[in-house]
Amino acid sequence: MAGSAEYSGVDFYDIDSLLSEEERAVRDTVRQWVDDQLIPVIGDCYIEGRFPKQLIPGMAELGLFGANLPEEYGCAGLNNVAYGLIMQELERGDSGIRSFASVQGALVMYPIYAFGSDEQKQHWLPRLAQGTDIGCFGLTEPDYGSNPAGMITTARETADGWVLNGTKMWITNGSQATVAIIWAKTGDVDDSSSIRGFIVPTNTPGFSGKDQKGKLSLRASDTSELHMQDVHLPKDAILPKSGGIKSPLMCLTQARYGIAWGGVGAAMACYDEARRYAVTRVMFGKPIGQTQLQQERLANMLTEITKAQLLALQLGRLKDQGKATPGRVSLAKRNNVNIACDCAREARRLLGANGILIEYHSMRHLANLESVYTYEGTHDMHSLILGQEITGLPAY
Amino acid sequence: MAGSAEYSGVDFYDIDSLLSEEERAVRDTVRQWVDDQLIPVIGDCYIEGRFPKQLIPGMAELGLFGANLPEEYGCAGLNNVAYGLIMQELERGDSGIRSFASVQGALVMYPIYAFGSDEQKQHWLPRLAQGTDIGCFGLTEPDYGSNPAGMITTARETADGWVLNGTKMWITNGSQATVAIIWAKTGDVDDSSSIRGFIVPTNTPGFSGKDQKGKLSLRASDTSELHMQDVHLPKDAILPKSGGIKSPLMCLTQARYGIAWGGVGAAMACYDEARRYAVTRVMFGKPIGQTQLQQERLANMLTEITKAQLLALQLGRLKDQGKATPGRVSLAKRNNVNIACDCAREARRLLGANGILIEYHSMRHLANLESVYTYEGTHDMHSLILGQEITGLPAY
Amino acid sequence: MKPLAPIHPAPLPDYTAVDFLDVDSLLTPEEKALRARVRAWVDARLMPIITECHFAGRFPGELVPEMAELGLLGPTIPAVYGGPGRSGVAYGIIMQELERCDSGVRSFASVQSSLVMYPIWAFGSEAQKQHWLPQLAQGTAIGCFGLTEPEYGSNPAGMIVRATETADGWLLHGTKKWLSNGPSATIAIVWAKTGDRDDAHSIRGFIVPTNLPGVTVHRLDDKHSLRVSESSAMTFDQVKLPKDALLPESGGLKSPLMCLTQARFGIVWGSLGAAMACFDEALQYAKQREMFGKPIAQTQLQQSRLADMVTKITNGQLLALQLGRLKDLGTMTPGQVSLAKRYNVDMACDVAREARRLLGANGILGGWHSMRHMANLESVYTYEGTHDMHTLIIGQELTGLPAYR
Amino acid sequence: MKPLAPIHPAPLPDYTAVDFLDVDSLLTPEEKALRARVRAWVDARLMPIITECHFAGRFPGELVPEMAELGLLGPTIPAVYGGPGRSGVAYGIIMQELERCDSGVRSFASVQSSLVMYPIWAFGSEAQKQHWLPQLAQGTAIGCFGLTEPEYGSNPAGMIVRATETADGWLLHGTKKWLSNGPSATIAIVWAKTGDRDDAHSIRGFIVPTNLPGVTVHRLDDKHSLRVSESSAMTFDQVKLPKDALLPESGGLKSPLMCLTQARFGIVWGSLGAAMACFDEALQYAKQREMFGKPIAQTQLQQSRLADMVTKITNGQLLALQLGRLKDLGTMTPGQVSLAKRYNVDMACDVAREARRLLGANGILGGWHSMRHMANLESVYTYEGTHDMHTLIIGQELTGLPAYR
Repeated sequence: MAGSAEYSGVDFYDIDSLLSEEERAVRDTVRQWVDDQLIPVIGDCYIEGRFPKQLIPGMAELGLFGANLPEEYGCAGLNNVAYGLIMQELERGDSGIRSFASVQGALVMYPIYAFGSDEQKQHWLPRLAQGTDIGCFGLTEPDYGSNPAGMITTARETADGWVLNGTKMWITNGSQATVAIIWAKTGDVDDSSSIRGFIVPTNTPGFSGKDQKGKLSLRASDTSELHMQDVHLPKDAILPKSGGIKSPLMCLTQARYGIAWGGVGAAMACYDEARRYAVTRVMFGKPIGQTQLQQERLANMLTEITKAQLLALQLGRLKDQGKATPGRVSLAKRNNVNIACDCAREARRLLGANGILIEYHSMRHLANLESVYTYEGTHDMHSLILGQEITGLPAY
Repeated sequence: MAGSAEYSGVDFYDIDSLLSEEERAVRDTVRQWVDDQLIPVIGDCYIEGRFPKQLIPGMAELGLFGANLPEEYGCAGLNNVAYGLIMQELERGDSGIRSFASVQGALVMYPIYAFGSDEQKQHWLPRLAQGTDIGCFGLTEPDYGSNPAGMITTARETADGWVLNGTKMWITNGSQATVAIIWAKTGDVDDSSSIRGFIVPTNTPGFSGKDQKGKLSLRASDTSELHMQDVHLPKDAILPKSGGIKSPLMCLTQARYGIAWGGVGAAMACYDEARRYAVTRVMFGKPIGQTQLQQERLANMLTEITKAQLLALQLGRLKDQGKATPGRVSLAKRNNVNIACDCAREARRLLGANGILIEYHSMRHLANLESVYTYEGTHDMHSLILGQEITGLPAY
Repeated sequence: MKPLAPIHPAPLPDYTAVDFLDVDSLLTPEEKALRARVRAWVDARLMPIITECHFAGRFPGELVPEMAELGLLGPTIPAVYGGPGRSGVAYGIIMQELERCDSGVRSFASVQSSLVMYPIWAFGSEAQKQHWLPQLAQGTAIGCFGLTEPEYGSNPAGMIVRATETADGWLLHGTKKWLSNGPSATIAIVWAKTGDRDDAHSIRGFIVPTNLPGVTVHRLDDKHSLRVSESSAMTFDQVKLPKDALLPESGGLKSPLMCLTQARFGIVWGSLGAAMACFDEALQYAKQREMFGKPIAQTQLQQSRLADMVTKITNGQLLALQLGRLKDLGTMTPGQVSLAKRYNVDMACDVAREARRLLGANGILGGWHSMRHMANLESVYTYEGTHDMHTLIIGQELTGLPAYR
Repeated sequence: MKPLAPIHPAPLPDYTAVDFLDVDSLLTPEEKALRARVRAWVDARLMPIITECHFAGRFPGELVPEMAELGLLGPTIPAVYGGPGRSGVAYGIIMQELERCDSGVRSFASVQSSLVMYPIWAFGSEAQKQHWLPQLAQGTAIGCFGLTEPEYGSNPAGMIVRATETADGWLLHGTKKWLSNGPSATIAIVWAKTGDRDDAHSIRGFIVPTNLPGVTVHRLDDKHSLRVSESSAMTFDQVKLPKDALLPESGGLKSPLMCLTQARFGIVWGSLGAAMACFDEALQYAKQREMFGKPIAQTQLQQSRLADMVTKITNGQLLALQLGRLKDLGTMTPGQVSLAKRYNVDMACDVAREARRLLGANGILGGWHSMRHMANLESVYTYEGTHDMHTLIIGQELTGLPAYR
């Protein structure tokens, strides 16, 4: 392995032997696509703060959007482990690309699939799977980050439909989306049980979005604010089976599941880069990989990655059995993103001065992962979700 | 679970579903035995610095010695996962008891099984399995801890056998053993390829052992020095298939494997104690388990334990497939003991002032695990073993 | 099997106190002289017996007269009450040198000085001061401090021990826990509510001779930690106290907390001494111990350990000294004491653990000191305000917002 | 979709420098006055433009004259050479205040002062000092420092850049990397071997005008870190230098290492400034930001973050000041500088990361400063001796044994 040019993954505990033929095939296909299509352009996209739109058709062709949803809706119908491996490989390239796929699949297609009418599913899912429509997910508001139940966006029922008013923030894909899943209160502002989901074409009058500029993280991904002023929607814009804060939280559980895998991919990318550098960079007449301090760095990274891989896989198997409880998902999201942050930082440091240049990947991952650490439930929120599950006592 | 009296293990990721009926049955049997036989006496044994000899017959009856060796030699013939679960449960009680079983099985019975003649196997293995003979393992020397290849103990061949001279240190079970596996150089002091193993009855003239007193750790386990002055042995005392430093290192790999599981058991015991205490101990009018700081402690412990369980299990499955390479064993020993040390420390701290009293278990584990951190390859040595495997470059 | 002589670890050179950033240049000649005197006494009298005392769980009471003669009991108490009237920094230096040997010995001096003599000096009547302080300074009387109760550790305001005023004095009833020095104590400073169960303002301090009827001391043995210190619980069964048992100037929870601030200050310095002892042991061992044909001190991993240790100790030294100077200026705040107690004890726990690990297998033997310190410091981490409580004290001072519950 | 006004984060109060342990009481009125002057200038001139400069990757060269006027360039250079002749502590304070805004700005001043003016002052001829120091102090000349080479980072002794003596001067040939200020530099202080490839004793310093034929500057753009600082590589293709380009008093690797010691001293203070900026931002944000109906500053987890930050910063403040006092006493050793550089930069990295995290999603936006500091400090962690190299420098000082290879 040492020194070879091609990325070949990290598998110290023969975890491949726990994957099916199909799962490995999916993983290898996406890995190859990332090598061929994403890696060559990601550096420039990141520096310029630009999402590589041109890659969307290729991703759709590979069936990466909503890959764990049924084929009858034009999706790949993969199991959750294969889906997780897709997220792992995409984030090996860049967290922003994985975020794009997460939003499209887990936060837009999933709620339509889970809470939508047959008509809605038939209409939207194939278009979203093909990437002809791009979706975004409107839940978070400026003053209600960790506490979405407090949202103040409202949906007022009228004779012929609904009128939405409010502002959403931190919306990935927001500015390029053709459709948005918006969560709003249909009752009193303090009645979180009245929260419902709505399918909102972004060209509806009164709906506007704007990119948040000046990001130091996820620069190859679009993050936007959405503003809704008297947005009139037909009756059938509502997701009929959605109800209460529980519905958007179910979407977040889907997305967090993918993030648990994505974190592993980012950590693998950093470890691989650090290892290659360590065995080739010569200082004091020998490779720095031969010094105890750098070997300790690498040993710690490999250990954390191996454990994170096993966590993600077991979580995936549980998910396929319907046993991926929110607490279990929280544990893996919290751990895997946290160790990815640490691996990225240690890899950056092993790379020395070169580590701050864009041609190396670790510091880009380091910066990206700070967003991942915070979104979809901050690290601290997951501590408290786990804490409540352990003790039965809430401490928010 | 919260507050319930009976220890019920820790399994947040439904890892039980990955175990066979038999594996779970073995685990539950040992767990029950530890609750009934060991827990009630361990506190006094620890304070008095006494190994609970009286438990040996019971352990033998359960087949805990060399449990992964074939039945034809009077052993349980279990797979390596079941064997690992035994170590986990024993160390949930006390690292000293697990150490006793590790030495008997992995460091005495295994080398006889792996390097011994048929006669030696037939003679010794059943007696050791039944606990009618107790064994110890003589490799480490005062000045050659992490570097056993440097040993200076010699075995000189004579007309009618062998003469051993030298001193061994840190020998678990040393003072009560009826038989010792002694590693010595049959050639020059700088020729580590001449290292061979010998079966030495401890009542052989010239052989003496003495307990190392004043231990602050593993107080319920005997640790001894062995001294050999012109110890005459018959020709057939040698383990015929042993040869070079590789042979004792193979034994260490067996023992380290068991330690990787044992560390999980100790961590589970500490977590369980801390969780029970947190939900029942009231301060400022509510359980301390309802404060964010203690929930973070518990969440971190549960996360580390879950990962360590998955590591141990995957390593066990690999071992049953003959794929548990020394590097893979090093990763699990290093990680699982390290997180056990941290869990024990955090649990001790959550227990507050009460945590320093013997009636609580966490601080006993904390002290024990410091020995486990160091023996069978220190944490740092495993960093460098992994580092070499990663980089292909030695940095000892 | 016949016995044989134990293989002893290579003897290490005498203790050398690390001073990487020339912090000594900030000390006065008097402070350095005092430190040298105490260090010499510790080397001569305490170090030779400490391991045996630890395993036996015995406090070396026979040395109390010498400690008194050296002025180690109530160092800051003015001469008029039989004390040496030393500065806060001098007091800190004494605690550093005592804990360099063992936290339990330092705890004895802390309790006598900060939790018994200080409250009598700060809250006592002239008669009480005249009567008790000289005896306590001479060590002819030993004191202990009763604040914590079984169910009220971090939250002493909740205490349930009660002192009811009677015609001719007070009736004291209830149970206190975690009283160091209890078994050998002549008197206990006991904090009790004189009013309602929920009225923390009614908390007052009392001087309680331990030989009074109704006072029972329960030793807490079988400890993993502070085995040299005598921990105890104390029950008061309708104990009759004279009127003048009350510390007249004491009032409310504030009074015992003022005592804790004094004790915590001593811990800031003491834990530093323990860390310095572990570092010195680890450094000397690393230079002597050879593996793979060279001293382990020449490997990157052990040098990394040592560099981390010396950095933390240097931080602790500068924190302790600045805190001491502020104390002597009279501007030291409880929050500042919390910061230093929290950091110094935490860093000492880490230094002791890493030293233990550098010592390898030998590190678990009683002949070496680091693991004893490591075990002792776990108590120090918890007592006089747990690490977490100090986190929240600092947090409140920074944010103005309480987050205890 | 039509645009709409961005939602701005709630504006925070002005910068308040944290001083939990009254370290200010150890500063002179002059030192405090200097600090106030620099801080006010940073607030007025640098803070308003720094985010834009960072994203644009632009060094605000237009402010150099003002920096010179404030005496921020070569603060310790004596007046006879046009410098303000300030103390080491004063120099540190300046670096602290500059890096409170941005590490790149501080780097500019560090290079000019410690790596260009210092070597001319320490190793230069009287003529060189008279000619260059005043221009550099006034900022009419900008300097850079050429020591590191592409293949020789932590091991400068291995350098291959060579200066061959000729009849009428020197011929300089080779490539240097990581020269801050390179693109705008008038001169470069270049270190080259005048003897054999393996003769580190033959290393000498040269003053090289960057407009000489054969000198080429390559900008290093597309950086994640220190985007405000102009990094570069420089190639010297048989560059002809006059005899008097040589720094006559320079000799051996010791000379450039002396320069690095000066620069590292500045980093000790600078990183502290960055950490203080992040802490202040986090604290103010935590008090304003409400979640679940109360300020996040009232949650235990965020108070724990803040308590850890303020503790590390207090350690850093005491380390920096004691180091500065030793520097002004003339007793400061390189090992002591290594300890403080290693700790302060490492703690600043941690403080910046935790501040970023406390800021939540807002923390990734350029309008907030902590994440910019977090990215900058990764360079600081690596340059002027990586964290690991300082580990081994300290280790060697403690053990007497080198473990670099």
